This record gives sequence, structure tokens and C-alpha cells, in this order.
Amino acid sequence: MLELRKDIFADERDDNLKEIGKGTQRQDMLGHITGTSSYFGDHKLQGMLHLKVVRSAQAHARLRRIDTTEAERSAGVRRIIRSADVPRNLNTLLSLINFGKDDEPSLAVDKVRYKGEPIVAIVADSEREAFEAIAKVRIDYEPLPTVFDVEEALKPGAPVVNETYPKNAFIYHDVHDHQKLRFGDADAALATADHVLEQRYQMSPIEHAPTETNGAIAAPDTNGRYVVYTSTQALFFSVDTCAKILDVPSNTFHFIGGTVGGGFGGKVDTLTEPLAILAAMLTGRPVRYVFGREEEMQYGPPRGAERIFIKDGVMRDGRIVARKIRAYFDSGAYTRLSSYAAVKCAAHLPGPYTIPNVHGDVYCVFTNRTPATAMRGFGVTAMDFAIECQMDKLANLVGMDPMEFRILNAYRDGDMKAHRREAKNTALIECVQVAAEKAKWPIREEFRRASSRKDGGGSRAVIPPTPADARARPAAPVQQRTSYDRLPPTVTREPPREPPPPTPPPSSPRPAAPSHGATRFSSVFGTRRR
Amino acid sequence: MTRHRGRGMASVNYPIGMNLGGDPSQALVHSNPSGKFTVALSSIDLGQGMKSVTRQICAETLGVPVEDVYVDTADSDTGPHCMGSFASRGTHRVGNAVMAAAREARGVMMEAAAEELEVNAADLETDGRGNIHVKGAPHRSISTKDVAIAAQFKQGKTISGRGIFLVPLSDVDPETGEMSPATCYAHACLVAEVEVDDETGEVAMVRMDSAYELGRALNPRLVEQQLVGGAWMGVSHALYETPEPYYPDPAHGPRDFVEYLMPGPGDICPHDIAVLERPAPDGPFGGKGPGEMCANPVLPAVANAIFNAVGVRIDDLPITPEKVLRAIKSQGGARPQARR
Amino acid sequence: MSKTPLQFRHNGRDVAIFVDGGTNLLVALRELIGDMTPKFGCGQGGCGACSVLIDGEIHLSCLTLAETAAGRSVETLDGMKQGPNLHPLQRAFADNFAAQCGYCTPGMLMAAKALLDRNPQPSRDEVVEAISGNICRCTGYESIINAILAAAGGRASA
Amino acid sequence: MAVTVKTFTSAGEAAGALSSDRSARYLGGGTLVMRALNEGDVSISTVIRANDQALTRIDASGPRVTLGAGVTFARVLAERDLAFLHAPARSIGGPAVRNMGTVGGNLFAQSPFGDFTVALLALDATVAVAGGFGARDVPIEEFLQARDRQAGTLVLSVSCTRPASSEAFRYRKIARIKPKGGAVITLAAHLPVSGGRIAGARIALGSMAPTQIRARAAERALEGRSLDAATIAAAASAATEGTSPSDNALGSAWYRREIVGVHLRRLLSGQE
Repeated sequence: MLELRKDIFADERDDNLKEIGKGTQRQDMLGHITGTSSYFGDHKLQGMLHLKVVRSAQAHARLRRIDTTEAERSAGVRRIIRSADVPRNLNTLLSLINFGKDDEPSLAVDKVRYKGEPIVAIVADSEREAFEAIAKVRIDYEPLPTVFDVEEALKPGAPVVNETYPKNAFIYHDVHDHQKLRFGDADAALATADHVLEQRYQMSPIEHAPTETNGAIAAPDTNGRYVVYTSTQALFFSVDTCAKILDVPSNTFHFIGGTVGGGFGGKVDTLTEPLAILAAMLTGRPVRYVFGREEEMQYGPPRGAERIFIKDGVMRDGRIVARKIRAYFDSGAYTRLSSYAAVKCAAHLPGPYTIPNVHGDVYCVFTNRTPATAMRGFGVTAMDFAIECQMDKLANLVGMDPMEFRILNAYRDGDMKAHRREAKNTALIECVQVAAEKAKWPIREEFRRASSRKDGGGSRAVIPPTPADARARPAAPVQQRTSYDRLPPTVTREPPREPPPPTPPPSSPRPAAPSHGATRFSSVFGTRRR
Repeated sequence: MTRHRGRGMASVNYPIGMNLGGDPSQALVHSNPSGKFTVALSSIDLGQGMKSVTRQICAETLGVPVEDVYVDTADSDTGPHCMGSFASRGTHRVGNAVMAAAREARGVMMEAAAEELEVNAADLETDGRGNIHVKGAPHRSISTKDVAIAAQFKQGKTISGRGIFLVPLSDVDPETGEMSPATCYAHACLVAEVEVDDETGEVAMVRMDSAYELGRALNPRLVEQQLVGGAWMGVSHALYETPEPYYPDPAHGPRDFVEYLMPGPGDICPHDIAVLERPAPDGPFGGKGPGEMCANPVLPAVANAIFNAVGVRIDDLPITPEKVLRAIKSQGGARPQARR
Repeated sequence: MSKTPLQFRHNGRDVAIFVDGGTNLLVALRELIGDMTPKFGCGQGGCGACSVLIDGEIHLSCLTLAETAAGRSVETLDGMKQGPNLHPLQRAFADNFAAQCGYCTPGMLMAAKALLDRNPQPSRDEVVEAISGNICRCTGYESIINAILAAAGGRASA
Repeated sequence: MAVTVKTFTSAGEAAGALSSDRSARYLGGGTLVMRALNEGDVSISTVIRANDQALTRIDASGPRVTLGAGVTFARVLAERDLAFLHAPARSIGGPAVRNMGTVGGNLFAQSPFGDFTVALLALDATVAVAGGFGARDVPIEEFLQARDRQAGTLVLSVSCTRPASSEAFRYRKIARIKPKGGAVITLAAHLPVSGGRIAGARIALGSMAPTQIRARAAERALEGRSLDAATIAAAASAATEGTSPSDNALGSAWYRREIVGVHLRRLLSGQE
């Protein structure tokens, strides 16, 4: 049952709109209830071939020999695609926005890094014939030591999962093996806190489990182009990823999608489109590549697991004075999107609370498992689990009601957040108050009277003195090319609204002007905005 | 007594959109000669309601009935660029792009209407029912259809608009993490009540009460779909699902919907939801986006409720009966905490 | 390659096709007849997206050898509308916003129809049982259960 | 190479075809064989079917009940005389799976499936099979022990004796998902009572060993006693004896050992 609390924040809204705010029927409802909504798999093309991949049986192994002789002679086989057939067989998804290094082949070359990694693709007249050919592919593996635990993976001497990142950690800003967040002096505050609580949390991997599995149908179209029906969640991401991998201009493709049977983040990685298009190019026929359910569950990317350590300092009156967090994202064998999730996670610290001293280190770690990707709440869900369990424990520790404890520490308009931006448009306190009311959970009058719009800012708006890490300053990051054509970045630097911190952090390295060819970003994150 | 009830809560916020590549989305809006509008997008509707919410945004901005707008999604030949449907960005980013495009189209439409009515465009307003009239003089009116016909066949104007929304990239400081990760945040607080069987470790959901603040609720029915379904997924993440049940040991991964555990229709519990609306200054009509965050408070709220019920802290997800039972046994039995 | 002739009734119309050995009914319906309303969700019998009625009983078309449908009556969502009018279940699903991505909807509607055809006044538990073989990843089931109950209630009062 | 489907009018002919072709599988309700084909099991190249009406016959009028191997769970549920088997039949799948899945097929279903077979094991069922050498009756325990080698065997029917009362036969499937899910464990108990004392108790467990097994130690604890709290406790504490559960996606071996006694106690004492 849903109740709209129009009474709250009413002064910030004009509720006299004609269409906005109405419970209008979904545009797609009629299609859904009549079964006429068109998903990628609902396109039936004449002479369609079926693509299946041979997946690694090993979690980490060198590929000594791949023998497809017998498979090539198998009935109904039209084409066997090997790694050498892929024009640019190395990519990383976020290379399109210039973040990270190419680290993942479409088909494994000399090594497999997770169980289920695609090695060879079979294109056959029927799925059955593709399966029969798969059974005839002989692969000679030389098993390599594996690592499945994120902390083990970071230890010296751990097996190297992905040679692009030889220390099994994504490299941030070309210098750090983790993303840092520094705000105030957490260690000093922990030393003076009444209570210190350090805990470990573990979020499991999660499979998106959309009812429609990942897939694509690619077919030669008129004028030398290819039409691609796809389940992608990100159409141009997929278009441009395919253009890069297949080394053709992006307008070679006409992608059609738009109605997708659930995604939850699991249909961003563009896993089926490049091979389906390549197969259509190599055979001149329509080709369908769709994941089976077991493939979707085990070899389609999950939300990566996260391990989180939190150390908090809290005073007897319930004020949290320091929060120190170390988090490890299990990216699996390749980067995909976990690199960004770690940054998003760092920005999320310390949760929706105003804590004067925050210290975060977030790692994106490589292990010999299915590469992880985005999923609903990416970078935040696990951290919220850890933080909110920790909050419950802290409330217990100081003998406070957990609702009141949240309100006491909640961020409010005008507060300085740990990523050094002013909090605005906050509403945590009101959510706690209303949830308490709905659940008939009594809270005291002073907490019922609290407001996100009151008592913020002032001393809470100050960026506290922040000691620099002992480590020496790194050199300027190396620039990478972007695969998009862009206008030169307009560097707009507004003066910070708040007074600068007493010990300002060294400013980020500025890039050199673009010297040739495609425009460059000012850093891996692009044009700076203050 | 082997079954114990407990309540727990959690509160969260959630950033809307990504801080990558400017996170842009584009939209094109145009009218046909009958005054009906098409929104061309490359954005994807995964079920979240992208087509429907952008349709309402477009109709509101143009000042026409929602029935006069159709949203066409995800064709790379006709839809302009969009980063994609993820990061709770659809309503905010795509919605803003649609709003900008619709605003431009509305400008042309009003100019065309002004020419027909021989007035200044600034003196016109839409009635939301398909007519444009002179402010304060409803009888001096023209239908959007007649405007479209005039624009197309007489005036030589295209009633169309382009829109893009982009949040300039914010660099991340390598040493401090200073950045602008998002321009607005949604909020939530959720109370979960559970029942724990102290002999088997099984946890059953009893009820949930929640408050979600997500900017303006552009379509409350769509919001309800997201919040109810999202909280269900939160329960699933909390208690049931994972492709690696023995993580970090990769063994025994589920292969089908029997082995991959998700709450069934018999596992759901009543969920009372309050929606708060603090409009985002830069959101389309103040909208933020409920997509992802609605699952997030459920996980810790359930964990905290289990502690309240039997006194054990399970810090590893999912909270399987096995983990609960091991914890209860290692502390020598259930220790119910003060009832809340 | 030899193909087997197969005739059955599809939404009240006789159809004749030739199938490869081992072809399942889902593939036959989608690829040979062109009825795209039953969906592939798993091929394992775990999701119910491919549910159809065979002689009025709910079956998983992905686990049905196409040949076993010979001479029988197969109903899919494509045949649910009553002429130009929506079936009461379809209307109830819309009214209750019981679809999001829509991919499970065809199977859900068939499971619901199988229930209401035999039990026009089901209890909530009976509705829950009737859809227990159908996975929905979006809605959390509540709106679907409410829609089926509403359709039953509406039918009773009509 | 496509799959060849061979349809016979007699079970005997089907059995002959099945036993002579290593790549042949008998198609019952389809929930096992069609799934295997869909998932690319190329070891199956022949599918055998039989239209023999004997395979779908139910004989439930007398004290000895016989179910043709092709009887679906939906048909078991529709048969008032089979009320004692309704709980196990209802515990399987959703309605579609019950319309398809068969009593015979369930004998071959591996954990986490095969719940109906747990009930049959507790009821000391007899499995009638036809192989290359004609038909014979096999005690269900023996059948299950040799199940991995039964691929070429066609099950014709299953029979068991009707329990004396509804109290005398109890069944419970422990699943994580409601109302339907894969079994963490499955329990069935046949408790014939003679003169107020249990005589010939049979407890069967699913997911506590590679196949469905009997909990013999628990049976011994019940034998010759009345079903009081002390007896139930003794049986419950003996429930794990002789079991060898495994870890799987639904639960660990440790967890199964921990809860089997709890659930057996609840089953025997009639608790939820």
C-alpha cells in the first residue's frame, strides 16, 4: 500500500500539474498483457543460424592447444570463430569513456582466467548442431594456480589473474591500487572516541536473473549494414563497443532494442552482440546468440561480492566522530564496470551521516571468477548493508534507539559531505520520522521535531584539517585516447562555495592540451567540475 | 518457543546518475501533421517504465494530453545517444533531455499558434487538452492539430525540439576523493519485522513499513511498482540469493531457478509505503529516480531485525538459515532483545 | 534430416507443421508457427515464461516434446483476447499494474487462466499456488496476485 | 544430427528399444529429458515414447495401490483414493510441472528433486521394470541403489500398500521458497501401529545421501514403542545416523544434519 505524504516539503513543490503526478497507465501495458511487446528474441529471420560458445572448463589455465578439426566437420556447422577472427580482441567497457585499460578478449587467446570464459564460437544451422560441435572441440589446458579471495589476491606472490593489472588491483589515477577518500583525521578521532567498533561485512555476489536472458540477433541488412536486435540496457554503449571490437564505423550497425525482459544491470556488458555480428559478417546469414539459463546464472556477469571493514569511533552521547572504511570489490577476472563502482562507493562514504572524520580505501580486485558488473544499487548496496548494520550496533553500544541514533547523526542541508561537497535537498531525517510513524515505533519529541532543513551547516560545513598520506605524490597520469570524437573540453572552474580547507589537498594533476587526433580528457574522469 | 519476532530498521540515501563521461542523454521530439508527438530515444525500457514516465514529462512540458505523445525507444538509427538504463539515471537524465526537447518543440508550436491567432506567442497558453488559447480569453483558441497543419502546410515550420542533458564531468582527486558524484540524492528508511526459527535458522518476513523520498513522484503507480518490487528484491538479497553460495569458494553455483533462490509468491509480506517528495532542483519537475535504491535499506533492516529477534549478528550475505543457526548455536541459544 | 509432420489446434485454429526430432513445443510455436507470446526464460522448467494450456491444462511448452501436442488443443496468450476485447484477466493485470518488463506476463496470464477456468473463486493461497511455477523478477508478485483476485472477483459480480 | 523420436504402442517394445540403444532415453513427462535436450546434452540422440495405456493406469481401489509410471502428479491429486499421496504430489513443482511430471520419472530425479520418491520409499513401494529380459518387480530401495545403472530400464509402474490411516503416513518437504521450491531435505514416515505400538516403521529421507535413503536408526528408535515425546526425541536424535548429505546450492551438509532431527521431531509430533 502506498501513501503519498504531500504534507511534507509541500512548500517546495507546485502540485498543480496536469500530467505529472498522475498514475497514468504505462504506455507498454497493452503490449505486455497481449504478449505483443517485442523483445529481441521475437524477431524471426529467414535462414537464421545459431551461435554457441565453447566455455573454459578451468578457472585459470594456459591454452596449450585448441583443436576444432572434428567440430568443423560436424553436421550443420557453418563457421567456427576463433580468437584470431575477432578484429580487435581486447576491450574494456569503459574505454568508451576513457576509463581503464583494455583487458578482456571476446574469445580467450592464450589463457583463460575464469571458468566459463568463451574460447571458441560455433555457428551452426541449429542449436542442437552447435551443441554437438561443442562436444567435439578439444582443448588442452595447462592449469594455473587460482585465487578466489580478494584479500589473498592482493598479497605478494598471489597468482596473477589479469596481466593488464599484474598486482590484481585496478589502478586508479595511474598511481594508486585503490580509490581514496580522506576527510579530517580519522585516526586521531578514533583515539579520542568513547567507543571504537571495528567489524567485517561480506556481501555475496548476486545474479541479476532477468526472466529474459542476454542475447542478440544480428543480420546482414541492406547497403552493407547489419541490423542487430538486442537485449542491451545501453544501446549506444553496445553500438560503440561492437564498433570497436569489430573495427568498423559505428554506423555499420542498426541496433534495435528498447523493450527488454528485465536487466537490473546485467545487460550492459555487450557480451552477445559482438560475436553475433561477427558471425553474421563471416557467414552472411542472420545469427542468433542467446544465453541459456545456466550460462546466464554462472557465466553472465553478477554483481560482484564486496568485503567491507568498518572502524567507527562514537561518543557516549551518540555522535559518531570517525569512520574508517576499507572495502574490496571482487571484480572477477576482468574490469567490466567494477572500477567505477569503487569510485561511486568512495563518494558514498560515510553514508547519509555527517561525520567529521572519514577515511576510505576502496579496492577493485581481480580474482579467477566470472567478471562482475553493474547491478541495482551498484557500489552502494553492499556499503549500505555494512554501514546500516554498523549503525545498529553503534546504537546498541551507546544505548540509543536506532531511529533516534540515525536522526542524531543524519546529514542535513548545508553540511559538508566527505567528498567535499555541500549537502543539499536532504531528506533522511524526514524518512526516518515517517517510517517510525508508519511502523508505530516511538521516538522522542526532540527527534520528531528534527528537520533536514534545520541545524545544518555552520560548523558542520567546514572541511576539517586532513593530513596527507605518507606516500609521495605520484607523477601526472598518462593520458589515454577516447574512442568518441569530442569537442575540446571546456574547463570550467568555479570557485568553491565553502572556504578552502585549512590544509587543502594537492590539486589534481592537470592534463596537457591535446596534441593530436582525438580530443583528450583532462583526466581519466574528464573535464573537472568544482 | 522456537520462533521469535524482531524488528530492525535502516536508513539510506542514493546518488542519481553516474559521474562518468558527463552521463549524457539526448531526446528528439517532433509533431506529426495531426498535432500528435513522437519522442525518439535510444534509452531502454527494462520494465522500469522509461517510456511511460518520459511520455508524461513530454506531455506536461508541451502542454498536451499524454495520449497525444508516443515514446519510441531504442533504435540507433532514429534515437539520439543515451548512456543507457542504469545508475537510476533514466528519470533524471533522460527525463531532463525530453523536457528540453519538448520545451523547444513547444516554442515552435506556440510561435505557429501565435501566427495563426495573430497574437504574440508570449500571450498564449496551453490547456493540456490539446488546445492553445490567448491567456484570459479561452475563446481565442486553436487546436494543436490545426497548429500542426498550419505549421506543416502553410508556415513551413517543424514543430520539433532537441534536448540533451549532461552533468559536466567531475574529476576525482586521487588523494582525497574530492568529487561531485551526483547532483541529487534519494532517501529511504525502512522497518522490517521478521520471525526467526531458532531450531532451523529459518527467517520469515512478517511485514515492512517504509518511507521513501524520491523527489517528485512523477507517476505514483510507477513509483509503487518500483518500490514494491525493489523491496522484494531487497528481501531476496538479504535472505536468499547468490550465484556463489559458498563464496569465496566458487563451488555449487546454482544452474536454474530451483537452485537460485528468490522469494516466491508465498514468501512475500505486507509492505506499507509512504512516499515523500522533496523535488530535486535539477530534476525533471523535481523527479529523482527510485530505481535502484528501493532495495538497499531492506538488507540491513532485515539483518538488524534478526538481531532483535534472536540476538545474533549475521554480517555475511545472504543471511541463510545455516548462518543464523550456526550463530544461534555458537552463542548457546536465541537471545531475544527488547521488543520494538 | 527427416522431419515429422505435426497437426494440432492452436488457439482454435488447426495448424500443420514439420518438426525436427526433439523439437520442443516452445520452439514449434515461436519459430514454426510464429506465435511469439510464449517466452523462453530457461528451457529448464523453472520460470514458467513459456506456459501454455494443452487441452485446458497448464503445461511448460519448453519441456513438451512438440509431437506430443499432436491432435490436441494448444492455447497461448495470443488466443486469450475475446475477439477485440481483452480477457478479464488481461484487464485486471493492466488495472493492477501487474506487469513491468512484461516478459513473465504471458506465462503468468496463462497460469492464472488455468486456475480461473477451473476455480472461478480462488482464495489468495490458491492464487499463490497457481503462480508458484512462474518467476517474476520485477513486481514482487503482490500486484499479480491482486490482479488475479480482482479478475475472479469481477467475474463473480458480472 | 537431429534427435530421433521413436513412439511405440506397447511398453514392452519401448523397453526393448530403450535397452538396446545407449543413447536412448525414455520420455515421461519431459521435465528431465526435454530439459537435458534443451541444455545441449548430446549424449541423448534417441527419445523413446510409449502410448501404452497400462503406463497411465491407476489402480487405487484395494489395499494395494498401483500407479502406472506415466501417471502425473496432477492425476494423483485428482484421485480421492490416493489422499495419502496428495501431500507429496502437491509438494512438487508448480501446477504445470504437476501436469507433466510423472511418478516414474520422479524415480530418476536427482536431488534437489525426487520428493515423491521419498514418500514411495517410506511406503516400501515396489517398482515394476522392464528391461531387455522382460518385466520384473524390484523393491524400491534396491532400485534406488542401482539407479545410476538404470538408464536402459523402463519403469512400468510403482505399487505400495495403502497406509492404515492418515496418521500412519506423514510427509514433509523443507524448501526455502514458498509455496514451492527445491528441497533442502524431504521426510516421509510410515508408522503402522499395532496395539498402540509402532510396528514396521519406515522413515525415508531425501537430500540426505546421493539417493533417497531410509533412516534406519530412527526407525529402530520407534519400533515397538508408542509415539510419545521420549520416543520421538530418540528417533529425532538418531535421524542423521547412516546419512551422508552433500553441500549444494540449497544448503550445506552440515545444515542438513543439523535440521533433519528437528524436522523429524516436528513431523512425528505433528508440529508446524
